[in-house]
Amino acid sequence: MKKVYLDNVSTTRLTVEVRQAMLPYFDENFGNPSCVHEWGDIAKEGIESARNQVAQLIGGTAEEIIFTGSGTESNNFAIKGLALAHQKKGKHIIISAIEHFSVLHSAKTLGKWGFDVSLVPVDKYGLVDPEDVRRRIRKDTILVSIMHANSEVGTIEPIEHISQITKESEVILHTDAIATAGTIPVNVQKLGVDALSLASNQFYGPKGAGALWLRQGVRINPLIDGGVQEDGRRAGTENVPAIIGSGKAAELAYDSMTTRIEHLVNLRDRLLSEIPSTIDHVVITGHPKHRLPGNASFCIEFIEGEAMLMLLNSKGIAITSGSACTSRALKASHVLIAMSIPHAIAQGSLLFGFGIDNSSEDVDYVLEVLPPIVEKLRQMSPLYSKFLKRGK
Amino acid sequence: MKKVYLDNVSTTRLTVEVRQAMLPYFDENFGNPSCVHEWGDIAKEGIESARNQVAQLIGGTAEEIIFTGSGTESNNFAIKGLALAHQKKGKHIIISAIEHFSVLHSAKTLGKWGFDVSLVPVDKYGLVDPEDVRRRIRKDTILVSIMHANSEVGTIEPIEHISQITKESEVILHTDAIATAGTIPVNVQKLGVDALSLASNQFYGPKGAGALWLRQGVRINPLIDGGVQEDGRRAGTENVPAIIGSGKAAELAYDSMTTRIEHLVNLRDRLLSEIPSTIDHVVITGHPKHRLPGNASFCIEFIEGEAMLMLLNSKGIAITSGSACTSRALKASHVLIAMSIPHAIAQGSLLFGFGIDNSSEDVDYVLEVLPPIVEKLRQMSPLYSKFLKRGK
Amino acid sequence: MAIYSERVMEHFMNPRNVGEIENPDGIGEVGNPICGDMMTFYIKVKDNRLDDVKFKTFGCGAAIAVSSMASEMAKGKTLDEVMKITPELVADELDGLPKQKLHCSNLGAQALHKAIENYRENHKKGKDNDRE
Amino acid sequence: MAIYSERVMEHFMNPRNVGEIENPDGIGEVGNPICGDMMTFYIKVKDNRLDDVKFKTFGCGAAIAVSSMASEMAKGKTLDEVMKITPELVADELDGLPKQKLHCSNLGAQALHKAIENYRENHKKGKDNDRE
Ligand SMILES: Cc1ncc(COP(=O)(O)O)c(C=O)c1O
Ligand SMILES: Cc1ncc(COP(=O)(O)O)c(C=O)c1O
Repeated sequence: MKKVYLDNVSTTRLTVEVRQAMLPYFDENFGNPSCVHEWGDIAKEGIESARNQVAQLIGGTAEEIIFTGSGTESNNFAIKGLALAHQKKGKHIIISAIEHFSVLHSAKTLGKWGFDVSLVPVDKYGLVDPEDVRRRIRKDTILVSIMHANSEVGTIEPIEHISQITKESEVILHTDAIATAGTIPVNVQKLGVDALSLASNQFYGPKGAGALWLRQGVRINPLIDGGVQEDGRRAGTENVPAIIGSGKAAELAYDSMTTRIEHLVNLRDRLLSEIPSTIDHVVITGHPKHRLPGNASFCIEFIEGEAMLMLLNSKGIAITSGSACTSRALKASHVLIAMSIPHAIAQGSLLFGFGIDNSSEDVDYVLEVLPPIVEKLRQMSPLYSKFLKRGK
Repeated sequence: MKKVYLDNVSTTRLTVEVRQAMLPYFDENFGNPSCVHEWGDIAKEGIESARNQVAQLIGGTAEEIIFTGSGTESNNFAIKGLALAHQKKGKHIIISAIEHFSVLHSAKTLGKWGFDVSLVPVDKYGLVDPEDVRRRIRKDTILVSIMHANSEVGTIEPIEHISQITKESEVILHTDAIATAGTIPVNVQKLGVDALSLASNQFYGPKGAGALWLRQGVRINPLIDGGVQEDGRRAGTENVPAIIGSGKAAELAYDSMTTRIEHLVNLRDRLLSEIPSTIDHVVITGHPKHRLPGNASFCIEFIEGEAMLMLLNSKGIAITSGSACTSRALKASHVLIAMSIPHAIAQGSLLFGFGIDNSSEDVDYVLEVLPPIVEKLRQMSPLYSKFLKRGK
Repeated sequence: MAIYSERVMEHFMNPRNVGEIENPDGIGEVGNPICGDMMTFYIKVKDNRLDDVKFKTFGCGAAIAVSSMASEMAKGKTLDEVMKITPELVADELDGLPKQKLHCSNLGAQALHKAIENYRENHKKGKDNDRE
Repeated sequence: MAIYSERVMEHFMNPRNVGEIENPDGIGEVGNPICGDMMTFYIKVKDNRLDDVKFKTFGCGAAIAVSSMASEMAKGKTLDEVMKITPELVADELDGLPKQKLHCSNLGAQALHKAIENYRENHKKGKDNDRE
């Protein structure tokens, strides 16, 4: 059976070069970077060169990169660590309504610790209005965190404009760039942010390798206390092979970004235009223009996402959905709901995430396989029969 | 040049089987375990079977295993997560004076958050007296954390006795078993603990793979908030290959524990007896009997550890030291100081950590190489010339 | 799908009794699309037995498999027997469901029971009329 | 060692001027083993110049390399020139030291200066005597 992986939003497959770069560190280069001997030196040199590669990807300096165990950890570290380090100035933070759970729930935890959290809404395209951020900034606001792009609907946020506002108010700005770093150009200076999260498994690097870029001089409290690794800001024996892999993946992403983007945009645009013209009652979610290159997201009306995923999987196609049934919490995606998409429609969420290995044939295959699946499920759907009888 | 790695305390080299088990997960099995498709399924099945392997290693059940990114993270999670989840009952915790920094500094952070931390002393062998724990338990004590063994001096603590006391007082008992799990028999039921930290890179598994075993029914607050991975207790895309590797390493450790221990004890005992008989003015640190099988630790008087490490390294031998100069904080090991070893002597700390790849020839080589190194440094040492002139 | 048993997958891929019944003797509708799943069961009753059962379901794989299995379990049974079909029985017949999907089996049993209650209500009126 | 420059390593592996001087003209002892490092410098002065310098050091690789380099830098220099040897100059000659090891270069310069002060004190007494 044909196999088509179109879930590069959830994670990506390591490129051969990345895997090759990592392998010696599972073998003879297995040392602990903190140690005073040759094995330690080799490991240390490896992670320092990876630090340079990651710094280069986002226009920062090596000393500003703190390696973590995941994008989620980077976000927790940023939100909690920055809030705790600056709480003397105030206890108010601002995030958007469509942040990833790792930001949302970190903010919720801060709420339990006596912080006050304001949510910034988004429009129907998932876009934050910078003026909405400005309106929420108070004397005691210490931190704003707005994601660079939302991976579920692909919308890219106007971080450059938001950073002008946070700079004026001298408030720290963090951005979750996990969906963008390594995929589209990300430059911390241009963005004007103070902290930025990224994760290597989003750009053909390994899992277990996140990073937080933190502008020189910005104080932060560690999330993970212990030894002096990562300059005392993130303790624990470094995951050397994963860090090496993230460095290599960053280098490759930096070098081939333009061609990668072009490739993805072609595939994405075909799907964005052809699915709605092949299947009735489809809503495109996310912004038409300010959009991640590999992201094609839809809601298919009258049917539910998980059932579609399962039938697509039976045809060898892997994608994801923001439906309530695919979430363990059994709630429709907070992102779609924040974009004012009705619950019933949000249930039909489908998210195609193209990657560098995908081809135009993959799009053909989706366009061949998806319509009969939609048809089969609609034939089973009481909502569809009601619609056919009475209209919406 | 001969190369002899004797720093298995800092980290160990992956066995071939472990590496082989991991490789497919860097390749075609690269999926995200949370996803509803074949790639997700394969990854999910992989980590669930690893969970069984790790559970078996320590006599727990798979549902009680929470995978983390390092031993340090497991300790942070346990100390902070348990303290925060049970703070309604009280805000007092007890740890030993020789805990790893990941426990000590987590407790320090709790101190900043309004908790009260008591330290239990150790005797000159590094042993905790359970009665010292009992004496410190108060009405508002919610958590005791005593390490199972100290990797720096090898001393194994009487956790079974301590757990009788914590059970009587209905206080949660956590043990940092990072130096023991996978090395000596560890059974959570026999130990009588409620939570236990372990890390796979201590037993020939990969870095980036720690775990916290948490007894069914014990509440804990997440350290890392976000998605529902690990039953909502540790968010973030799972580091699948590292988890797979930790499972395989756990299985191998479980199956070959007896032969491994025998091998290590032979090497260790030779060094423990022959170094003091070859070199004058040497102190063996740690307990003579209750001792990790691979651990041979000493203080060599009148000279400093880092200088010894560097000269040993120039001969291809890798070991570690608890001297102030090898620590970035430039403080002598808190473990040696807690054992009432004078600062000047603690400066001469040397720690040999044997692993399964070491042989009797490695011991021979150390015994050949170390004495002239000690001699060379003593010839440079003003302390030694003073000693020769006046005695100690 | 790793989270589902083979039987769930089999019923999901090839659901039995999908459709509607024209002029059914009873209809049971449960759930709503906001919560995620919605099921409508149609029944035809003959000699106090379910002569025919059909369903339409909006929902996840488990919801569809549950509907299919529940319809199979109910077909041919007496009304009282069908009222004894519990969520647990449906889930058991499917070789279990993941914890977070157990509510689907509730919906399946509920929808069946509702269809029967609906039939009985209609029928009771009939009976009452008969007695008069 | 990755943390050290090649010159540090070279001086550490082959330290110059290790030893003591019998009847030295000055002795400078700094540091103590509790803090980690201890250095003793011995000097011989001739025509206001350091005719000979020797040291003994208890400490890490950096401490030993610093002692060796400082002794080399001082040898043959006038007393005033030696007093101008700063920790930064020693560290520079070693192609730098890791941040956490910079205190070692302080110790090296201090020990040299102390040895000269010690010589001057002895010598002053001599001079004072001469003048009498
Ligand atoms: C925008 C964003 N933030 C955070 C995360 C969390 O990353 P992880 O699960 O790898 O920790 C993701 C994952 O896809 C993401 O897309
Ligand atoms: C007893 C003990 N606890 C905790 C740790 C920390 O482990 P890691 O640095 O792998 O996170 C170690 C590391 O050697 C250890 O020996």
